[in-house]
Amino acid sequence: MLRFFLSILLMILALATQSVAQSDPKALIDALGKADFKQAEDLLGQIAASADPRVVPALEAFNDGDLYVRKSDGAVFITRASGANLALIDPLSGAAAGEAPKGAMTKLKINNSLRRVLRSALGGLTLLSPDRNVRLSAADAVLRSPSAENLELVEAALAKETDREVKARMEEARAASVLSSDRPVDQKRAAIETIGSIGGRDAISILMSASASLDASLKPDVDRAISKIQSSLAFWDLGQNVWYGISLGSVLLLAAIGLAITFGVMGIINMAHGEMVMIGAYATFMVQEVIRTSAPQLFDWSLAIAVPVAFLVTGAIGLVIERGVIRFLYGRPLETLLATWGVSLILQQTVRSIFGPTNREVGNPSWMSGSFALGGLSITWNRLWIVAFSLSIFFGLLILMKRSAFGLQMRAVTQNRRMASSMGIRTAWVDAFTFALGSGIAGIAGVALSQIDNVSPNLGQSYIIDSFMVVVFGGVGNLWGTLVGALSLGVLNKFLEPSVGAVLGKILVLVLIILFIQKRPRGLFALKGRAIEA
Amino acid sequence: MNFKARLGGAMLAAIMSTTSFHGAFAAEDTIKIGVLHSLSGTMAISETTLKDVMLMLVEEQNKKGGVLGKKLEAVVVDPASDWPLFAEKARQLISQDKVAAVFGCWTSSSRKSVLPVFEELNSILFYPVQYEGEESSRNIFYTGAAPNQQAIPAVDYLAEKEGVQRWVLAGTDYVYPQTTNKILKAYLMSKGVKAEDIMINYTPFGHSDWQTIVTDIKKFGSAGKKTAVVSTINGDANVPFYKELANQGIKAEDIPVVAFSVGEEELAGLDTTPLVGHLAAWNYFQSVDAPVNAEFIKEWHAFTKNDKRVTNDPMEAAYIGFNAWVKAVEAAGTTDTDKVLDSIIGVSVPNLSGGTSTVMPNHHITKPVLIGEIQSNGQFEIVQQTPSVVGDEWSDYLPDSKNLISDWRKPMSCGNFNVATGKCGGKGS
Amino acid sequence: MSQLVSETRPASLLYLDGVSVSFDGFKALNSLSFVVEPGELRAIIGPNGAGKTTMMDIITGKTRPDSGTVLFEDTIDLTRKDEADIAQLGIGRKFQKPTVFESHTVWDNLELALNRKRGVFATLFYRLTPQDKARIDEILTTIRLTHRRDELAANLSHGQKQWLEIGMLLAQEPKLLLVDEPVAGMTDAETAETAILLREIAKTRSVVVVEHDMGFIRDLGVKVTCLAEGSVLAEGSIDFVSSDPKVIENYLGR
Amino acid sequence: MISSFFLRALEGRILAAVAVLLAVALLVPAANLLTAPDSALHIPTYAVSLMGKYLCYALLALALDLVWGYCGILSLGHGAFFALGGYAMGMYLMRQIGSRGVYGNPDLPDFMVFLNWKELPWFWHGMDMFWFAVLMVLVVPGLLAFIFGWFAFRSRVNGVYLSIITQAMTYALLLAFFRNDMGFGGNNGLTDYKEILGFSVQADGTRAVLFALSAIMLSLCLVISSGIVRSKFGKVLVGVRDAESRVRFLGFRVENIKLFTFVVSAMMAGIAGALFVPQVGIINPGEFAPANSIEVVVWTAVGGRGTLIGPIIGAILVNGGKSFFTGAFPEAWLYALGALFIGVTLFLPKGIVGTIQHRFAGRRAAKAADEAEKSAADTAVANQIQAAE
Repeated sequence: MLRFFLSILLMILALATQSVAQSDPKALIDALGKADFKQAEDLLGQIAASADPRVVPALEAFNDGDLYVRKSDGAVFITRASGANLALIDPLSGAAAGEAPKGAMTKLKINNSLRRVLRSALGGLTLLSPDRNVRLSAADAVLRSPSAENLELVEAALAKETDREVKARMEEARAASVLSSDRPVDQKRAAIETIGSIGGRDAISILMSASASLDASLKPDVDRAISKIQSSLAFWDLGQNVWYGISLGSVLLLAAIGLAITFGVMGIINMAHGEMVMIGAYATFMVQEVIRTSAPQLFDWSLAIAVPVAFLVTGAIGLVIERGVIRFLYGRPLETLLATWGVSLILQQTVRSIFGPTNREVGNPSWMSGSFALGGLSITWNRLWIVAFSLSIFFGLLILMKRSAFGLQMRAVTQNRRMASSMGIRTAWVDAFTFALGSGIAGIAGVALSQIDNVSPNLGQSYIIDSFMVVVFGGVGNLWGTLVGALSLGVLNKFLEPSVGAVLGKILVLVLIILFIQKRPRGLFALKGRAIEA
Repeated sequence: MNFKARLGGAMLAAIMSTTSFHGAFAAEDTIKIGVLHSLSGTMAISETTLKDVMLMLVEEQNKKGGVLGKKLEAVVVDPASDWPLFAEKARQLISQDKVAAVFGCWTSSSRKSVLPVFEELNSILFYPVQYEGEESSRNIFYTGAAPNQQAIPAVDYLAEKEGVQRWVLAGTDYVYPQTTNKILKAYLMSKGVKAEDIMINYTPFGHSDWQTIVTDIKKFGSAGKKTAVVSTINGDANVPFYKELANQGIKAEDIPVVAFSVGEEELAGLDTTPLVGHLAAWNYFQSVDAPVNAEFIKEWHAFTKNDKRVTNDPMEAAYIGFNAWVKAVEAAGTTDTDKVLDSIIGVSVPNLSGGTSTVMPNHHITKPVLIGEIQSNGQFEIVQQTPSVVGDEWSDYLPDSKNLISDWRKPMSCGNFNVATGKCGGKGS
Repeated sequence: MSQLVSETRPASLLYLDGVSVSFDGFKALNSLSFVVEPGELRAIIGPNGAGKTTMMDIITGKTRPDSGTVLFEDTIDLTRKDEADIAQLGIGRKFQKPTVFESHTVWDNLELALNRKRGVFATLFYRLTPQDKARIDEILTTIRLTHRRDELAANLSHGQKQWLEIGMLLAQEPKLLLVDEPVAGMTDAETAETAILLREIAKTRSVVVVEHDMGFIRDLGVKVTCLAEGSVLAEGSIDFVSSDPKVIENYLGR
Repeated sequence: MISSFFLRALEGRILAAVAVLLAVALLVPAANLLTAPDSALHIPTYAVSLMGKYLCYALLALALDLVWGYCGILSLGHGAFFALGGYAMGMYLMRQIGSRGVYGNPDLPDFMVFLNWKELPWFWHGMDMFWFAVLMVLVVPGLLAFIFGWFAFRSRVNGVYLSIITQAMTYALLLAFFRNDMGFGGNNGLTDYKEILGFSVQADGTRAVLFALSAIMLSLCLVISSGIVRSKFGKVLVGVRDAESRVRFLGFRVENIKLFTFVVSAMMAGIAGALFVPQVGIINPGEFAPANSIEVVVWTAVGGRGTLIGPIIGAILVNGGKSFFTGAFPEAWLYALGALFIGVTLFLPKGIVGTIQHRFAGRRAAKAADEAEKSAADTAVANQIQAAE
């Protein structure tokens, strides 16, 4: 009985969707208000087929979750938040249609399948937009979710297109659409050629998904295109791995570089180093928090502001630690380990008490989001910036150590304390500022690491062991060693990972470091000679 | 002699410290319950919230007059994310503080560590976190999701609603992902998915460099079939994972990721704009549209004095567990473990998604499975809700446990009854 | 040079020929050749960086030469042995900075140095025999520390530490003793005392002394070798060496 | 020979400490088993296993002190030896579960069943025999220490470098044992034991015996350590700590001395782990965490390194404090521990026992120095007289 009613109901619904199909876009959009995900997909197909550019704002609003249906009459509106109420906008004309309380409206839900259909529909509908960039991204959208319905739209747009880049992209989009249409075999063969020339994984993906529905005679063409792409990818994969290694290495370098000063130069086994990194990340969070509440337009500058802030905050903390604890422990390196471990516990718990134990959100500025292609390499902006950032810190530090008066004093004190002090250098302050410098640099590293990792009280602990490995592997007291150590460990890790997995890869790297230290007990770039052991 | 006195003093201090410190303050007419969640160490990030929820629930219950006419008193201890310490603290709560029941643990390791203690001292533990199943103890109630209350419905959703044909099972290398992925693989293959369409990948705890793996996922996803990632990646590693996904431009429309360990709390540390559309499967989302949930969120914000604090699934599980215990104690008229164990089976309490949850004889509960998509505000949009599902302790998709059932009612009273041999005790050979 | 070698070769206790070593490009020893005869007391002088300590490092196995021959008793190739082997062969070494076991008593320091079996289990179950006791007492007398035998070595004066270290070398019963700046930081009285001590010791074994203190070397009155920039500059009596123009330019100064 | 070794070991303080430990080994179980629960003398079972745990930690700290306090090797990886000993015992206990596991599989532990393993991995064979397991408790940590030390000491890896690579070692083991494919139960580790040598691990009697055994093993190891430290070998050991090159130039093979000590210490740590596991009921990779090993260093430092009783007292005090704080003031525990680390290094560099000893020794030394001076003066006078004559 129930089933009977259900089927009747379904039939009515089907009829309803059928009937609106003939009517205008307004009715189609209103029908979205009552449709479930599956029906909405059909409706979107019809809206797209209508090729009526007036529906674009409504579809965009749908994608952004701004499309609401009024509970009282089932009318669909684009909405904007307006205090506690929603400002209503007519989905087609764009005219204001008053306000309504939130409770009176229901948001139109959207899921991934719908988002896909929307992307394709919007792509098709905006191919003729006067804005070049919109056309370009429309062509992209069509390329990524090709559908036969879009084919004619693409071709129409292509005929009118004058911009070279957009035109090329549209050609590709057209080719992708051709593959999923019922065009003749020779057109498809040409399309395969075009797609094949794009290269990259996306092209393989398009070809593979189309291949199931293609005519058997085209199979060799598809295979040839794919194998051609794959052979060039194999080459690029190697480069990609090197890049990943360098980028991992630069993260290690960032984490280790402050330690290269406090541990490498001063000989303090600074277990609180990781916490300095963590505090630097929290400083970034605080800066962003202030910017969010008081000056949102500055958000893209947040990291630039956070760098000095983090440096000063962690540098100051480092200064306090050195004056309060470490200065009593010079010449007893193993005991600095214990004391700084204690410091790290206290810092961790303090941060936990202030900020809570959970992760804090640190946003990516727009210039650090997304990726770009370099040949066959896909390079993400945030990684690129981190590589650049860590290298500039490294070289900045190198110049500071080698060229500045402070660097000279620092080296003098670490090499021969008594001599330095008899030459009028205030060794105590040089010690304090050297430690502050190492801590400050750790803080800066925290700013960068906040972009790729959790900002939580545990952040520091996850880097401390790796940092020590890098410094020891590279050779204590040698900045270049730290650089080479970090990069080679990064690359090694990334070359091991694909074959043995991430876990075993990490274990192997550790074992290799242990064995390496046997061979060269003082690291990669150790100073040789008798002076060291004295 | 000096030494002897000192050693004696140390021993005494040790005993003193562990014998009921709270006892001194406990009034006669309270019922004590233990709260066993890490407040420091690596797990504090997740567990501290649950401690707060328990304190809130106790406070609310006391406002309503307590239980059996007595006030409740929460005894909070910190096992510091240290598994042997969990066992020690459990023992302390039960034998020194004489708590009536304990609410606690997060990781499976911590639960495994305390399980023998609860069985030995015959007390009750309410465990509020989703887990891998394959366990049923007389003294433990599992109010989080078993794999069939989370993983399987999520996979079904992806296969049916999104037409996914190729699966990446990515997880942190520990028991929950390993078991869940074993179950999922068996399940998917029983649905006709070929072995080459399943990729399994494990990473260490706290893994932060996801470049290679995300690339591998991309590679795996470019085979022309709709691909999805089923993520059992543990807490801390998620943030860098999602950041890498977003940066490499993997959108939910192309390769959706469904996660079982990512809830509102984890998203709070992320800018979710690039993640919109990725999924999570839970039995509760903060965005659930139900009056009882609205009420709960209001209380939570008032209790924590912070209206930005989110709620999440383990909190609901703690809520259900606590209320079920209260109801069972009132039905039994005592907090005596054996009586409560009898009276709690079949107890139904409201859950936060608007329905009710019932404690089943296998010590798991019934609850609906919700699939949600991440929104740009850090919340989930619920895209599917199933009817209530009974938590299945022994998976039907693992060869060694498919014949096992658990029923703690008399006369069976068995956690691993083998329906094939008709005997209690696993294989029963 | 080769003439010298062929002359002394049959009787040499220690024989270095063409020994070179460099650290990070710096040539610490440059084709150094040097011979010590049995029972000889020899002094070595030279400016800082002349390679004196490096030479000792090479003889005692701490540093390996890049090239060259180092023979002990004409047959034993020292470049293939490590410190412990070389010490057991009978070469003792006193460091520039007095190095004794500060948290042990004077007595224990000497007990450890006694030339007895040095294996793990031999030392674990070692018991002090009357002979060993007598030997230690004897050394204590020689180094004039009998009255401080139960004192921690840390509490000794600088000069006493130097003596204790020499005493430990005696306990080792070496055939060859290398002594690096034994009188640095000593009072004049202590210096004179030390010269007597070393001459006494040299009666029964070969001793090589590295020293800056020309007065002390004059006191010793033995053959002197002057090193500079890693090779031998001059060799002979103190008067002969100190009048050599090269030595004056390089070391003594004008 | 051997008897003189032990006679020397049992001198003074050590004898007193051993007496105390043996008394504790006898009295605590008695107070637990023989008294009525409401009697004033009664010690609850809970406290017995807790103290048993402390004693295991004390043994671990003693083991570390042998290498750190006496030989100058600061091992940041001693937790690894402890954990390996624990795993060896845990494997035995797992095998004793037999078919009482949840799946009732007589051959495979539960975690292997649900990960679909078909047969026991080779390294689990023999672990069902107690004698073999006990052997492994000694052999596995000892072997690891031997291999590690063989390489490290031969290539003269020293000081900070050695500390860092011991940390790398335990960290690598942590990652390895976390892997489920290793066959040690992944992060859950080994747990839910039923019985040991046929006695239920949960019975009060078994717990009391385990406690007594911990106390006895601790005193035995204390005596052995004391024997080592007081022998000529022990003096060489301290020599290695204070002036390694001098020891070398005296003709001792420093690498063998270190290796022997490191292996003995690792075995003691293994014993501690093996006694720890049945008393707390679980062993998992968390024990390999570098932070745990660092904590051991603190116990030793607090009690006083380079004294044998110090680490025992340190371990008991710090862990007692931990039990207290994590119960009474959960939020304050890390502050307290952190402050302890800093305070001890700054104000008590010799630790509690070391400081007390030093003060006594100081008084004695002052007296001795007085006398020495007097006698020196006497000699000087005598010399002058001689010279005058």
